[in-house]
Amino acid sequence: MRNMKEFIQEFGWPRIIIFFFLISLFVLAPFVGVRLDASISDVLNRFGQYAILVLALVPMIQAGCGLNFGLALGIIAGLLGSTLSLQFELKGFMGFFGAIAFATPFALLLGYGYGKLLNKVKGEEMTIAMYVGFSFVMLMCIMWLVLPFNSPTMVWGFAGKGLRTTISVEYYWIKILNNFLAIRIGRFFVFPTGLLLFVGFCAFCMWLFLRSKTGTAMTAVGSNPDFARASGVSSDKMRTISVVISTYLGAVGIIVYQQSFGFIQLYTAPSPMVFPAVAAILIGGASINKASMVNVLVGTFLFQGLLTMTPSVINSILQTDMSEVIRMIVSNGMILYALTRKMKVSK
Amino acid sequence: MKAAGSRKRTIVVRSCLGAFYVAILVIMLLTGKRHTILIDNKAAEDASYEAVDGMSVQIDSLKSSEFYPGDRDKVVVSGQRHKVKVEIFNSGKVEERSFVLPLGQDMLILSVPKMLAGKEPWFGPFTLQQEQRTSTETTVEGGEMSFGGEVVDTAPVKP
Amino acid sequence: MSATKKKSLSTFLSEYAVVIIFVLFTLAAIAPSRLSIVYIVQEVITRLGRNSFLVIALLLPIYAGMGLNFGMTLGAMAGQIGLIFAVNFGVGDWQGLVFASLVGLPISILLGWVCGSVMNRAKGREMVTGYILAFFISGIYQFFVLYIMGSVIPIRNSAILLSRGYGIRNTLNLESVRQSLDTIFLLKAGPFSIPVVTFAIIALLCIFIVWFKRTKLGQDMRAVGQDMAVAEAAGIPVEKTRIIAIIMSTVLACVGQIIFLQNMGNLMTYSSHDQTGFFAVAAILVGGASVTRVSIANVFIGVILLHAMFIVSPLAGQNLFGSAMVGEYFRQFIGYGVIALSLVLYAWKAKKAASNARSSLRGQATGNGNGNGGQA
Amino acid sequence: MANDEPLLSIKNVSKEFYGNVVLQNVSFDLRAGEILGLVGENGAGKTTLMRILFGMPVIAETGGFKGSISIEGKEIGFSSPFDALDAGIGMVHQEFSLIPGFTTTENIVLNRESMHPSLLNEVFGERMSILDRPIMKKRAEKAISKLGVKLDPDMLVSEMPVGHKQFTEIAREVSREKTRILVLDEPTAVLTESEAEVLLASLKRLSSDGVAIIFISHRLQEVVEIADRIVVLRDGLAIKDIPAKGVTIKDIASWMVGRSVSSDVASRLKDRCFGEEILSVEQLWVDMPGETVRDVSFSVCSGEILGIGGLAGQGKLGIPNGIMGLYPAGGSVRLHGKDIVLNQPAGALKAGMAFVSEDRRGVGLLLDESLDWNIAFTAMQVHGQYLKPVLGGLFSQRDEKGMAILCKEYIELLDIKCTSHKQKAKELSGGNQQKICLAKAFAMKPDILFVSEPTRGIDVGAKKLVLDTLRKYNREYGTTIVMVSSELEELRSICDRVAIIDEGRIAGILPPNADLADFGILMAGLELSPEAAPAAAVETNNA
Repeated sequence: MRNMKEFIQEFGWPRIIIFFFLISLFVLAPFVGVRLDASISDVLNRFGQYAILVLALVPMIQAGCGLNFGLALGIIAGLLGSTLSLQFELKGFMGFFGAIAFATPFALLLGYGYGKLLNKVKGEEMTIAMYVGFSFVMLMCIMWLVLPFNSPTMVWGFAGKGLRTTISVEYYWIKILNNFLAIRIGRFFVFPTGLLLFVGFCAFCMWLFLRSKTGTAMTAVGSNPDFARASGVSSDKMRTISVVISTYLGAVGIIVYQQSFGFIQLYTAPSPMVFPAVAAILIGGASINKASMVNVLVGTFLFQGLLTMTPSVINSILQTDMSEVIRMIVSNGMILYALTRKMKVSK
Repeated sequence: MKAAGSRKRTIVVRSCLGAFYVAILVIMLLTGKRHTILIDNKAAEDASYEAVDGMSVQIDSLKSSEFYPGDRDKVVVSGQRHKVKVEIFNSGKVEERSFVLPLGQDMLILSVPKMLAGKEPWFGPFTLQQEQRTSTETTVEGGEMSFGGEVVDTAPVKP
Repeated sequence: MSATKKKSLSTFLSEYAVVIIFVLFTLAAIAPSRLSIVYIVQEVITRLGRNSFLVIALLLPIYAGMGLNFGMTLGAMAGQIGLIFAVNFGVGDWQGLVFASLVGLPISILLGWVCGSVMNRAKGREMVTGYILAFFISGIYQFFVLYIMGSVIPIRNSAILLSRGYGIRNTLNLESVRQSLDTIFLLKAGPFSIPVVTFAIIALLCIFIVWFKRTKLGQDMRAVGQDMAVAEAAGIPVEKTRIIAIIMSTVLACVGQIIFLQNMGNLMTYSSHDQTGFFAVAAILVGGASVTRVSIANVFIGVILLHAMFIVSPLAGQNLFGSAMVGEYFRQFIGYGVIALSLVLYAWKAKKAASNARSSLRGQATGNGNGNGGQA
Repeated sequence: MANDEPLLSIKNVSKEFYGNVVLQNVSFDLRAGEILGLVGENGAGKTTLMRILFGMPVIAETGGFKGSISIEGKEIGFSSPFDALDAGIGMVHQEFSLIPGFTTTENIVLNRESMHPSLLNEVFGERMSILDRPIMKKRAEKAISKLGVKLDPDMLVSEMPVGHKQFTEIAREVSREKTRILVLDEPTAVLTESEAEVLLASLKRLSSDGVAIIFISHRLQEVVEIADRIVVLRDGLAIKDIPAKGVTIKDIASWMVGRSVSSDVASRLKDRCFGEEILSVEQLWVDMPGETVRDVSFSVCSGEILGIGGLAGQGKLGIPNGIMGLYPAGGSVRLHGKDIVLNQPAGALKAGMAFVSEDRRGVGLLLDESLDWNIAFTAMQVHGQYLKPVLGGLFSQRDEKGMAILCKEYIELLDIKCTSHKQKAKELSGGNQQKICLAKAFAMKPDILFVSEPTRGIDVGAKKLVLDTLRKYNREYGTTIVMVSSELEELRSICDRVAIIDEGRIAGILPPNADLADFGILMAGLELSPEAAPAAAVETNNA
C-alpha cells in the first residue's frame, strides 16, 4: 500500500490521469464506431513522427539546462537542410539523408552559438531560450522570403521568389522511412517499420552516448555542477555539447517529421512544434532536470495517443471538436505541473 | 475595545463597497443598455389611422430626421426613459411624448401615426429573425500556440 | 577624471543599449516608409492611449521582484469575458466599459490569485511559469467561451453566438462600445486629435502607482522584491505580498485590455489576448526597464518607441524589399529580439555583478601576492 | 549599576540533535546593563544556545530543549523569533540581514514603519497606510544617536561600507522600544580595527543605558576589554562563569580549548619518519567567499599528516579549495617539485592530488545518483578508468561491472551501510555519505589527499571510523594527508603537525602535543610568547 502511494507520488497524478484517460479512450473507441486498427496505426505513425523531436530534449535536461524551449533553432536547421535537399533535386533516400547532411553544419553552428549564449545566462535558460527561439524564427521568416531559392516546387508561383509556406515533398522523399519494410495488415493498419527502426536507432545512439565518458560527465553536470567541477569536468563545455546535440537532433527530428507528414512547413511553423515535444517528455515522467529514454518513448506514445484519440472518440461522443482545447490544457498543464513541482533537495 | 470597533467599521465599509459594486453594475446596465428604436410611419392595416405626410421626428436630443408615408428609420438609444418630438410639416403642429422602454427589449418599433391617433400601444417589441447575422461563421482557428501578431493591428483606427 | 567619465558613458551605453538600438532603427526606417510625420505622430498618440494602461500593469510585479509578468494575459482574458457580457446585455458607451470592467474584476482577482499562488510554487522561475500559465488558462478560457457560454451560461444575444447555438463567435463586433472612452472628449489640436479622457485615466493610474509606492504595502513589495529572506525575517508576509502584486497586475491588465479593445473596436474572441503580454513586455523593455528595475517613464518611452517602429516598419519593408511581409516579420523579430536581448543582458549583468561582489570580498588578498612570506 | 534581579536567567539548558549532545546543563544570569562575553570554540554550542534563546523554529523541529529560560523571573517559551523580539531580545546575526536597495532609515524601521492611515485602510486593511517618512527618519536618527555613531539616514545600504551595515543592524535592534537584551554574534568579524573600536564604544554606551548585551566573539582581547563577565563554553558545558576583571587572554584561551592531551601523542610522534618534501605552497591566496586566504606558505613531507586548524571564517577552508582549483587562487603550488596550474581542477587531480570537500552535499556528492557513480566518477573522468572500449576502441562505454566491483570493495572496506551499490547517495546517513566521499578520493589513488572537515555533522562512532580510515591509509599506503578541521582535538589526535590559520595567514605551526593555551592564543590572532615559538620552528626544520 505504501509502495503504491510512493509510486503515485513519484509518478505524479497528472500522468496517471492521462494514462487512464488514454486507456479509456481506446476501450471506448469501438463502441462509438472508431476503428481500433486504424487508430493504432495512426498513433504509431504519429509516435514515429514526433519521437526524435522529443528525444532531442534529453541531453539538455540531463546537462541541467532545463527544457529546451529553443528547440526551434534545431528545427530551423532541419528546414534549411530539407529545402536545400529539394533545391538540389535530391530524391529518395538520397534526398532524405541529403537533407540531414545539409542540415548538419547549420545545426552544429547554431547549437554551438546557442550553447555559448545559454552558458552566459545560467539560471534564466528557459525564458531566454524561448525568446531566442521566437526571434530567430522571425529572422528566418525574412530569410525564407529573401534567400535565393528558385526550385519551382518551393517558390511562390506568381512572384517567382520567396518560399511557400508549405512545400510538398511528394515527388522527393515522402514517407521514405514510413514505407521502408512497412507491414500492411488489412485495409486500415500499416506498421511503419522503417520509421520506427530509425527512431529506435536514434534512441539507441542516445542511450550509448549517455553511457559514454562524455555522457556520464554530462549527467553529472546536470545532477550537481559543483561535483562535476571538483572532478575536473568543465560544466560549460558539457552544457555546450548537450545544446549542440539537442539542436542537431531537432534538425533530424523535423526532417523525419516532414517525410512522414509530406510537407515542409516554413515561416512561423517551427515555434508551435516545441511545446508539444516538451509536454510529451514531461508526460513520460521526466522532470526539468532528469530524463531517460523511457520517458521519451512512453511520453511520446501517451501524448500522441491522446492527440489522435481525443478528436475521433470525443467527437463521436459529444458531437463536437474539443480536441484543440484538450490539447492546450493537457500540454500546458503538464509543463506547468513540472515547473511548479517542488524540486527535490539536491543541495 | 478599539480594535473591535475598527473591525466593525471595516466590515461596514466593506459591505457598503459590495453594495456599491452591485449598485454601479445595475446603474451601468440601466443607463448603458442600448435599445434600437424603429420609427415607423405607416398606415394601419385596418386603416384606423393614416401615415403622416411629411414630418420630422426627434428622439431625445439626437438628430431629427424627416419622414414621409411608408418610411421607417432606426435610432439607437441608451437607457429606458426617452422623449419623442414630432413636428408635422403641414400643420406645423408639434407633439412631444415621453415613454419608458422595457429593459429586456433590444429592438422596439414606434409607430408615429398610431401615437398621433392616440391609440395604445404605440410602441412595442419588434422581433427580427436573426437579421443581424453578418459576420463570417468559423470555428476556432487551429494552432492556438502559434504566436506572431498577424491579427493585432489589422483594424484601422479612425480618428 | 576622464576615466570615470568614460566609465559612466559605458555604463550608460550598456544600461540603455536596447533603447539606443531602437531609436536608431526607427529613425532609419522613417524615411524609407515614406510616411508623413503628422501621420506617425497621430498614430503614436492613438497607440499611446490604447496600450499604456496595459504596460503599466507590469510595474507592480517588477517592484515585487517577480520579473516580467507574462501572466498578465490572464487579466486580459477576464477583460474579454467582461466585454462579451457587456455586448450580450447590450450595454453600450462608456457605461458598457465600466460594466465590462466590473464583470471582469472578480474574475481577474480570482485568476490573479491563482497566478500568484502558482508563481509562489515556482520561485525563481516566475517568468517562464507565467508564460506557460497564460497558455494553460487560455485553454480553459477557450473551453469556457466556446462550450460553456450559450449552453450552460445563457447568452441572450444570439448574434454573438456561433450558428450551432452555443459558443461565442470568432470575431465580436464591439460597435456599441467602440472608442466610447476616447470620444467622450476628443481634443483637436492642430492636425492631431487627442483622446483626453483615456489619457486622464492613464494619468490617474500613474498617480495611483506613485501613491501606492508610498504605502506600507508598496514598501513591503519593494522589500520582498529585493530580498525575500530578509523580508521574511523582518516579519513581512512574503508570499501574500507577492500574490497581492500579481492580483493587482491582473486587475489592471483586465481594465487595460478593455481600454485596448474599445479602441480597436472588435474582439478576436480566441486570439486577442495571445499577444497582450508580448506587446506589453516588449514595450516596457524597449523603454529601458529591466527585469528588476522600472519606472513609469519606461512605460511611455517604450510604448512610443515600440509603436513608432511598428508603424513604420511594414511600409519600410515594402519599399525596401518589395514585400510588406518582410516589414511585418521584421517588426516581430524586433519585438521578440528585444525581449531576448534584454533578458540576456540582464542575466549576464547579474552574473557579472555577483562575481564583482565576490572579488570585493577578496580584500587585500591579491595585493599581497608579493608581500612578506609566510610566518612559519 | 546592575541590580539584584537578573534580567535574563538561563537554567540547566540542555539540547541534543539526533542523539548528539550539543548543550549540557548550561546556566548563567544576565543583569540589566551588563555585558556578557560568551566565548568558545566552533561547535562549543554558542550558536545553538542563541538559537534557543531566540526561539528559532529549528530548535522545536529537532525536539526542543531541556531546562528553562526566564526574563525577569518569568519563564518564557518562544515559538518563533518574533516572540523573542516582542519579549525584548534583539539579535544581530553574523551575516547581514539588510535590504540592499533601502536606505539606512528604511532598514532600521523595516516592517515597523511609522504610518498614518489612508482612506483605503477600511477596505484593504492596515497595509494601505501611507508611510510617514519624517517620523521614520526621526526614529532612525534617535536609534543612531543611541549608538553614538555617525550614520547617514538616507544612504543606501548597497553603497555603505561594511562597518556602517553592522551599525545599521544594531540600530535596528536598538530602535525597538522594548529591546532590553541585545545579542551580538561575532559583530566585529567583518570590521576593520578602527571600526571595531567605535563599535565597542557604542556597546558600552548602550549598556550604560541599561541594555544587557551578550557579546560573542573570537577576538579575545575585545572580550576582555568590553565584558563585565565572561562565560566560556566548551563541548556544550559552561565551564567558566567569572567576572572579567583580572582575567587574561591566555586564561580564556586555555579554558576554551583545554582538554587533556592523550598521552600517547608523544610516543606516536616518536616513530614517525617522513620522506622528502612532496608539496610546497608559497604565497597562496584564494578568493573563497567567507574563507579568504591571503598569504599562506607551507610545505608537506611525503607520508606526513598535516593538520590545518583555526576558527571559522579565517581561511583554513580556502587552502585546499584553492589548491584544488575550485576557487580563484594565485601563488605557487608545487607537487614533486613540479608546478601545479591553479584554477584548473582537472590539472590538480591529474597531478595526483585528491580532495574530500567540506561541503559534502553541495560539492562532494551526486545526491541523485547511485553510489557506484559517486565513487567511480572522478577516477573515470580524470584517469579514464572504468570505461571499456566497444567495437575495437571506436568508442567507449561505462564499465558498470567494474564500477560495481569497485563500489562493493569500498562498501566493505569502509563499512558503508547501504542497501546496494545502486542506492542513491541522498538516501544515506551523513556518516556514510562522508565515507562515500572518502572512497571517491581513495579510488583516485592519490599521492596527496586533502581532507576538509571530515567529521563535520556526523556521529561519534562514524567520526572515529573516518579518522581511523585516514590513519590507516596514511600508514599502509603512505598517502600524504593534509587535513583541515575546526576540531582541534581531532587534529591533535591524528596529525604530525598542526598549522593554525588566522585572518588568511598562518599564525603558527605547532606540534600536536604543544601547550593548549598556545593553540588558543594563535586562534585568537595573537603573537605567541617567545618561548613557545621555537618549538614550532624546530618542528618545521624536522620536516
